Amino acid sequence: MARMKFYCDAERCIECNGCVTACKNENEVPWGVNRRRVVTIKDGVPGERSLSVACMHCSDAPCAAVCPVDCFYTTEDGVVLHDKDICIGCGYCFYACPFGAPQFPADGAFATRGKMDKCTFCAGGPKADNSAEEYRKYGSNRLAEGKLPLCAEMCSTKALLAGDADVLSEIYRKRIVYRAASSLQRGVSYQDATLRSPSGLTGRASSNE
Amino acid sequence: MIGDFIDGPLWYLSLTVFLLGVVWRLVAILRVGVAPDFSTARHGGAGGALRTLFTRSLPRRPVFTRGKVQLIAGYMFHLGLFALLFLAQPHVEFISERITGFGWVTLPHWGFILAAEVAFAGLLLLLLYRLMNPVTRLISDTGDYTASLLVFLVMLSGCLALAQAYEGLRLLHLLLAELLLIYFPFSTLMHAFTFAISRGYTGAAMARKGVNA
Amino acid sequence: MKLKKRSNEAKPQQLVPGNALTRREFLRSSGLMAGGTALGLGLHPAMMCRADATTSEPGTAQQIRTICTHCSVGCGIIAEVHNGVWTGQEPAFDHPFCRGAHCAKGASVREHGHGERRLKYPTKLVDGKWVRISWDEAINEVGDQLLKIRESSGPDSVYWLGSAKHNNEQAYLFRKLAAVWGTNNVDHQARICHSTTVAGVANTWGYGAMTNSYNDIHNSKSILIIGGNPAEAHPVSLQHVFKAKEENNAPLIVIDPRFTRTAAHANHYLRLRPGTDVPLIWGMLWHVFKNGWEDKEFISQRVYGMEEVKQEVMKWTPDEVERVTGVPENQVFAATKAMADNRPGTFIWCMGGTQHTIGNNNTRAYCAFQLALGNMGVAGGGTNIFRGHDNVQGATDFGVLSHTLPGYYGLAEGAWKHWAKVWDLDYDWLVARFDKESRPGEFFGEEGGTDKITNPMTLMGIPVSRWIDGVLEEKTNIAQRDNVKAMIFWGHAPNSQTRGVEMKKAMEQLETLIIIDPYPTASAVMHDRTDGVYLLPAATQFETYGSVTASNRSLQWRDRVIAPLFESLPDHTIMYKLAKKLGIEQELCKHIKVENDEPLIEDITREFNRGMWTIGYTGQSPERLKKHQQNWGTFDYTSLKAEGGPCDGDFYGMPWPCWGSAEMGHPGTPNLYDTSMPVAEGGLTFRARFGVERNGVNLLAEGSWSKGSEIRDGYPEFTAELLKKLGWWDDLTAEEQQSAEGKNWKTDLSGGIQRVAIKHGCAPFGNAKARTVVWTFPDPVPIHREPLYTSRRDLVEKYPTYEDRKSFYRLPTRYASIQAKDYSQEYPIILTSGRLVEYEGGGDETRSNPWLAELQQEMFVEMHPRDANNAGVKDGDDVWLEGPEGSRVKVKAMVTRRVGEGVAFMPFHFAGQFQGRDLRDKYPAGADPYVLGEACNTAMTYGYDSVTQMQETKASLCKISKA
Amino acid sequence: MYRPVSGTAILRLLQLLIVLALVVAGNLSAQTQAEGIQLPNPGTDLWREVRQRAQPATPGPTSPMRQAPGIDLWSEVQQTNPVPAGNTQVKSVDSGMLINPVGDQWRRFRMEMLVPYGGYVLGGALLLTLAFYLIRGRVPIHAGPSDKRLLRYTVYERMIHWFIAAIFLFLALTGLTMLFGRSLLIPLLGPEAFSLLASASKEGHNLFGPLFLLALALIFFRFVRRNIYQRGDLAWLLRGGGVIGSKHVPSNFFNMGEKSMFWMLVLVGGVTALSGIILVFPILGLGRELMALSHVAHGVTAMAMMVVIVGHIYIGSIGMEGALEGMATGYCDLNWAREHHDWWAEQCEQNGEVVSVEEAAGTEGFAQGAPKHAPLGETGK
Repeated sequence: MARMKFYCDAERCIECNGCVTACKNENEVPWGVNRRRVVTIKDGVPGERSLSVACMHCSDAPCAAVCPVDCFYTTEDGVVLHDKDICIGCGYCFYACPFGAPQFPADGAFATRGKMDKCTFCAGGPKADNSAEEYRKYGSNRLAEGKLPLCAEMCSTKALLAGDADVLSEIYRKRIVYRAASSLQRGVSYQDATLRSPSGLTGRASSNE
Repeated sequence: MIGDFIDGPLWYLSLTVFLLGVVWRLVAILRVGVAPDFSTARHGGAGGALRTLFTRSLPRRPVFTRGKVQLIAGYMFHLGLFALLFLAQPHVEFISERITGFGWVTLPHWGFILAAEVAFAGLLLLLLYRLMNPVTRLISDTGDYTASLLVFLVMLSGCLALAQAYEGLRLLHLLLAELLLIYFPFSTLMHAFTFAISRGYTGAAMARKGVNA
Repeated sequence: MKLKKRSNEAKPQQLVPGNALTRREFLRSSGLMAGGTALGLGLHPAMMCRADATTSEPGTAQQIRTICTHCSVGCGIIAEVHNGVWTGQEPAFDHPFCRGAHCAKGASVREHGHGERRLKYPTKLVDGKWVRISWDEAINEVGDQLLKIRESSGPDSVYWLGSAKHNNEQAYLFRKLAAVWGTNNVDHQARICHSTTVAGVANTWGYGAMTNSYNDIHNSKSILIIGGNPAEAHPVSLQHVFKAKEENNAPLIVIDPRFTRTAAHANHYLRLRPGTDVPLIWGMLWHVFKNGWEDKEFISQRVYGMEEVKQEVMKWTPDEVERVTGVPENQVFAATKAMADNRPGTFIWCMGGTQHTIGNNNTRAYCAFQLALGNMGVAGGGTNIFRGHDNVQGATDFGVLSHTLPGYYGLAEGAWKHWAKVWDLDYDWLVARFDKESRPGEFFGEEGGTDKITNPMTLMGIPVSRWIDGVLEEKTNIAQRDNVKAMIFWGHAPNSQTRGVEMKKAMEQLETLIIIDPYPTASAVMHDRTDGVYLLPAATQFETYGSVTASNRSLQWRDRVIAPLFESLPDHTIMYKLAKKLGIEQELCKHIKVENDEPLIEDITREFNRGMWTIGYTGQSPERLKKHQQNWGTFDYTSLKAEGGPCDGDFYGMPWPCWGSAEMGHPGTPNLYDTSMPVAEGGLTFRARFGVERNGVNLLAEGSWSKGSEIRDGYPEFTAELLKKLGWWDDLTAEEQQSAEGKNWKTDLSGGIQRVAIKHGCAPFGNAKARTVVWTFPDPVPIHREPLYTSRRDLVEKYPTYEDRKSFYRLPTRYASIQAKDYSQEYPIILTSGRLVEYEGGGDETRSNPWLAELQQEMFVEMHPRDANNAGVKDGDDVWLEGPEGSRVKVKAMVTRRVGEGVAFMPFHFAGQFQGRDLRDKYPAGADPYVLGEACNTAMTYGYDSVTQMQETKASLCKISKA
Repeated sequence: MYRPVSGTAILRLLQLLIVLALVVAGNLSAQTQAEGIQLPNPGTDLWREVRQRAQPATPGPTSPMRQAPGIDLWSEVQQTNPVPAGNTQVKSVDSGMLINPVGDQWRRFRMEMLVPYGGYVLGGALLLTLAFYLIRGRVPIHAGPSDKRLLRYTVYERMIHWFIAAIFLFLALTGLTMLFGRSLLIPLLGPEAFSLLASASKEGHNLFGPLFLLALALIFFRFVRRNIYQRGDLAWLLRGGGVIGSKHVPSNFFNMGEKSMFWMLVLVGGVTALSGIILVFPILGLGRELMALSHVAHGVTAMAMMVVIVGHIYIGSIGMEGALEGMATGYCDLNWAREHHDWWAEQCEQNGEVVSVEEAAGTEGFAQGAPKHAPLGETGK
C-alpha cells in the first residue's frame, strides 16, 4: 500500500501559516495545541528559510519505541497514530520525537499534561468509526474519504506536499531539475550582488520564447 | 454495573449513613447534658467557648518542645487535608454538583498538588509516630488504625486518579471515600465534629470560673 | 449527576472560546453507522471505511462555492454546510486563481461560522455602557440623528465611510446611497491603500488597475517586487511567482526597506531607505538608458514623454542614487540587468510604494520603468499591482470615493447626468439633495480653479484619510458649510489610519458615531465617549451573496454559505432600512426589487451593468457570473481562458473591461493594453484619455494597433460623431442609433457604440500612447521629494516637499511647513509599517479568530540590533515608541536584522490598546477580540499624497526607549 | 517545598552522569555517530531518495547546487551543530527547534540501555541476594541473644526511616511499572488495564517524588554526623565487611557499609529526586534536552539505588539476626551490638547505658525525649 509522507519544500515555504490554521480548521484543535507549526531559521537574514513541521509519520517511529504503554501503531498507509484511551500523557514521545510533534493540552505543571495530541495525517483515530467521539479526540479522517491532509492540500505555494512517498518524490524531483538550472545560471545574490547573469545579451532578451 | 452502584446508590447510602450517624452521635453527646454550675459566673460562657476553640488550635509551647514532629505533622496533615477536601477543584465541582448546588473558589492545580503533598507527608509521619511511640502504640486500637488506613487509602487513590482520565480510578477513589463516610460516625474520626463541643465546653466552663483556657 | 469526567482536551486558556459548533457531527454519525456494521462482517476496517466514505459521504452535506474575504487574490472556497451549519472547508483544487491553496487567513475562514466574538445585536452607548436595542430602534435613532444634522449643518456634515469588504452590489448601492443623500463625503479604504496607484496608473495609460493577473505571472521572465510583501499580504500569489521563478528561471528581485519573507526567496534583494522609490527606479532607468536597454520601438509607437523622463533620470547617477537611497551601484545594476535581460518582466508593487506624500510619483515612475523596457501590454509583463482587500478593486470601481462616481465618471455635471439617467432619477431632484446654501470658507474653491462658488455636488469630498480634519479643522477653513458631525463607519477599521491621538479627539467631537460592522472595531472603544455611539451588527460576506472583483479585475460570484448569524443583517439590507428611514428608499431602489427590506442583489448587478461603460462592467451579468463560478474548473491556470465547456472562450470572471452588453458575450480582458489579441477576444490598446495632441506632439499611437483592428494606427475614443465619420454609423441598429445619438462610448446606454467599435477590431476608448508626463499633476514628471518627517536633513534642500495647500479636497493641507522643522535629532529612527500574514487590515476580524490570534499574540516593533543596543533595549522588552507629533505606543521590541539600521517597523493590524492603556473592558461584552495591542498608526504622523490625499504610513520618524 | 532548581550545579552533575551513560551508549551507536545526529527517519525514505537525486553529478563545495539555499535544508539543519534555532509563531517548548538533537540519543539510552540492562542489573541483584542467602544463610548473633539491650534508634529516627522506606518502595514499584510494564505487564493485563495502572503509577510517582526529597532531607540532617567516615572504615572495607573471611570487623555506630549506603542515598538519591522534580515540571521553559538529561540521570541513579536497597533490605531483615530489631523497637541486643558495632557497644557499656529487656520495654516511652547515648562519630579505640 501507499506510504504516506509529508514533504515541505523550503524553497517555496513562505511561513504563511496556512497549514497551521488549516489543521485547526479541519480538526478543531484547541488553543495551545498545534499539530503543525512553521519553523523559520535564519529569521530576518539572508538564507532565511521556513519549514512546516508536524508528525512525519516515521517508518520506525521513535515515539512508538519509547511509549511506556505502547499506544502507537502504524496504519497500512504508513501513518503513525496513537490511541488516546491508552496514552497516559507521560511525555516520553515528546522527548524522543526529532520534530517536536507531540503536543500536550495542559499546562504541564506537575506533569499533568493530558493525553498527547499530534498530527494524524488526517486519518482519524484507532476506531476509525467516523464518530463524533473520534472526531473530538483525533480530528477528521480525510484519508477515509479519499482526501489528503488539509494542511498540505491548502498550502498557499504548494510547498507542503502530502501523499504517497513515490509521487511526492517525483514532484520534488521535477522541481529540483528546474532549480538546478536556475542556480547554475544565476545563483543567489541578496545584498552582495553578484553579476552572474549570463553575459553577452544586449538588451533584447528571451521575450519571445 | 458495579461502577453504577458505586456512583449511585452506594454514594447516597454512604452519605445518608454519614449524615444520620453524625447527627445521632452529636445528639447523643449533647443529650448527656451538663452538670449544673451553681457558682457565680465571672464571665459569660459563650465568649470563652469561642476563644478556647481558637486558642486550642494554636500550638502551645509545652507541646511544641515535647514533640515537634507530631505537632508539625499534625498541622500538615489537617491543613493539607482541609485544603484538599474543600478547595481542590474536582472536589468543589463534585460537592457543587452533588450536594450544595453551588461552588466556590478553588485552588490552582499546583496548590492542589502542594496540599496533597503536605497532607500525605503529615499522615504518613503521624501514622509512623503512632506505631513507633510506645505510648501512642499502647493506646491505639483497631479503630484508630482502620480510620488512618481508610483516610490514607482515600488519599492515595485520589492521587492515583489525578490525571482524571480513567473512570476506574475515579470509582476506586469514590468507593473508598464512601467506605470512609460510612465508617466515619462510628469512629474517632468524629473528632472532626466533637472537638468543637469539647473545647467549647471546656472554654465555657473555664470562662465562668474566670480562667483563660 | 456525575462527577464531571475531565476530558483531556486542552483546558483552553482564558482567551479561548468554549465549545464551538461541532463540525460534521451529523455526517459522522450518519455516515459511519455503515462502517460499524461492515466491521462486523469481518472486512478489513480500512478498506471498508474508504469504500463506505465514497458511497455515503455526499447527499446530506451541501457544497457551496464562495470566495475568500481576506485579500484581493480571490481564492475560491468550497464550504461544506450541513443543516445550515458550516461544517467543513475543502480546497477548491480547480479554482483558477488558487488551485485550492490558502494562507493562514483563507484556511481559517470557516471560523466565521463560529463567530464567537461577533457583534450579536444592535447596541448603543448610554452613559458609558453598551445597551442592547432592537433594529427598529437603532435605525430610527440613527436616522433621526442624521436628519437632524442634515437640517442644521447640511448633508455634507454626515460622512459615509464605506468599505472594500462590501461586495460589488453593496459598494455600488452604498455610493448611490451617499449620492441620493446628497454628499460627496463618501470614501473607503482604497483611499489609503492604492489611490495613488489608481491616480498614477490611470493617468499613464487609462485605467487604474492591475494590468495583468496573478496567473499571468507564469509567463514572466523576470519579476520585480517593490514595496510589497506578498508572502505575507498575498501569500497565494507567490504560488504564481514561484512557478515563474522555477519554471521560467525568472529572477525575482525584491526592493524593500525590510528583508521581508518575500525577500527571503528573492534572487536579488535591494534594501532602500523608506520613501526613496523614485530615485531608485530612476537609478535603474539610468542604467537602462546608459546601456541602451530601452525598447525603442515600443517607446516610439506607444509612449509619450519618455524624453522628459530621460532628462530627469539622467540626474540620478549611481552616486546620487546611493547617496539618497542607500543602495550601491552594483546592486542597482544587477537588478536592472536582470530585468533588461529577461523580458517580459512583471513589476509588482504594493503599499510600500503608494503610501507616501509622493505616492503618485512613485507609481508613475514604476510605470515609466515598465514602458521603457517595453513590458506593457504583453503577457508576462505589466504592472501587477496587488490590491489589498478582497473587493477593494470593486469598491474603487464603484466609486466609493469622494472624487468620483461609479465607473470613474468623475463628479462633473455630465457624470451626474449619466448616472441620473441610469438610475432613472430626475437630475434636478438629485441636485436638490445637495447643499445649496453652502457657506464656503474663505479658501473655498478647488485649487487651481476659480474662487467662484462651486456646487458641492461637483466638488471632491473629504477623503477618509482626512475625515478627522473635517471634524477638527476650523469651520472657516473647510470648503463646505459645516464640519463633519456624524461618522458612519461601515466596515472600516480606524486603526488603519494615521494620527490616532487626533482621531480620538475627532471621534469625541462628533455628534454621532455609527459603526456598522460584523465586529466592534477600534471605533467602538478608542474614544472616551459615553453616548451617541451606535454599533450595528452587519453580516459577513459569507452570510450574503454577490459579486466581488479580484485584483486582476475578474469578477467572481459568491454564494451564501450560511444565514446571517445572531441578529446581524446583510449590508444592503441595512442600507435599505436606513434609506427608508431617511425617506429616500424609492430613489435608491427604483428598479431594484426589494423583499423584506432586502434589495435583490441580481437587480443591483443588472443596474450597474447598465451604467458602467467606462471600465466595461457591463458584460458581467449575474447569469454569466454564476456560470463562471459553477464552471471555474474549466479555465486555464495560466491564461484564465475557458477551453470548452459552458464558458468556452471567456476569461475567468470576465476581467473588466468586459465590453458591451452581456448579450455581446465579450470574454473580458485578461491583460490590459495587449495588442496581440483582437479587442473582441480580450485585446486592447492604451486608452486615448488625454487628448489627441499636446504641444503639437501626437498623443495617439503610431504604428501600433490591436490585432484585427480596421484602423491601422492610433485613433481617438469613439463617439457618435466618429462612427459617422468612419461610416460605421449604420452598423448600429435603429434603437441603438436613437440611444447613441450625441453620446460617446461611455454614455451610450445601449452599448451600440462599443459594439460597433469592437466589431471593427477597435478599442472603444481609442488607441493612444501611454504618457509618462502627467501635465495635470503637481509633478508632471515624477521627481523625488523627501518625506515630511525625514531623517536626511541634508537632502531636504535639494529635494524639498510641496508648498502647503490652502484647499485640497476641501481641506488645508500641510507640506513644507512640517518639513521645515528638523525632528531628526530627537526622533532619529525611521518608522515604517506593514502587514502580517495572520491578520488583515485593522485586524478586528482576524484577531477575533482564535486560530489566527494564537499565532500573533503581541504587538511588536522590529528594530535593528544597533538601534536596540543604542536604546538599551533587548529582544522582548517593552518599549515606548514615540512619533514626532508626540503620540506614543507601548509595544514589545523584536530585535532583528530584518530591518536596516535606523529603521523600525510595526505591523498595523493591532488595536485595543491606546498609548499604554488597555481598552478591553470597553468592548461590548463578548465582542472583544482575543488579541489586543497598540495600533501602530497611533504613532504615525501627518502627511498626504499631493494628488489623492493618500496618507503617509511608510516613512515617518520615531524614537524608541525602554518602557 | 520545591526549591527552584539551581541551574548550573545540577546541570553539571547531570552532565557528568549523562557523559558516563553516553560513553557506554556511544559504543553501541558508534557507527551512527559519525553521520551526525542520526534521524530515525532521515526522512522517511522519501528524503533519502530525494536527496540522492538532488545530489549534483559532481558534488563539491563549488557546485552551484549547493548554493541554492534550502534545497537540502533538512540535511543542513541536521548536520549543523548546534542545531540552529528557528523562530515560529507557535509558542511552546522548543517549538523553534527543527530537529531535537538529543531525542534519538535519549531513545537509545532508554530502550537499548536502561530497559534491558536495568532489568538485568536489578534482576541480577535479586538473584545474587537470593544466592547469597542460600549460600551464606542468615548471619546469626554468634553469642546468642542476650537479655541486655542498647538504645539504638529514637522514635523520631525510626519514624523518618520508615517514612523514607515507605516512600521509596512506592516510588520504586510505580517507577518499575512504567519502565518495565510495557514488556512485562501488558501481556498479562492487556493494554487498557495496563494503561490505567500506568497512569495511576505515573500520578502516584509524580506526587510522591517530592516527598522523597523531604524524607531525604530529614534523614540527612539526623544521621549525617554518625556517617562521617572515620579511621577503621577503610579496614572494614578492605575486609569486605566481614564477608571475606569469617572474622568480624570492628566498627562504630554505623559501619563502613552503612555509611556508604547513607552517602549513596544522599548523593545518588538526591540526584534522583532533583532530576525527578525537573521531570515533573515539563513546561517551565525547560527544553527537551534538559528533560532528556534529567531522565537519564533519574533512570541511572534510581536503578543504582534500587540495587543497593535490595541489599540493604536483605541485610536489615532476613539477612542478619537482630538487625531489624533496632529499627523496629529502637533497642538492639547487646550481643548483636558487640558483634557488629563493637566500638559503639563498648562505649555504651562504659557509659552505663546498657538496659535490661524489661527496662527496654518499660523505658521505651521516654527514649524519644533525650537519648541517653551519644552516638557521635567519635573515633573508636
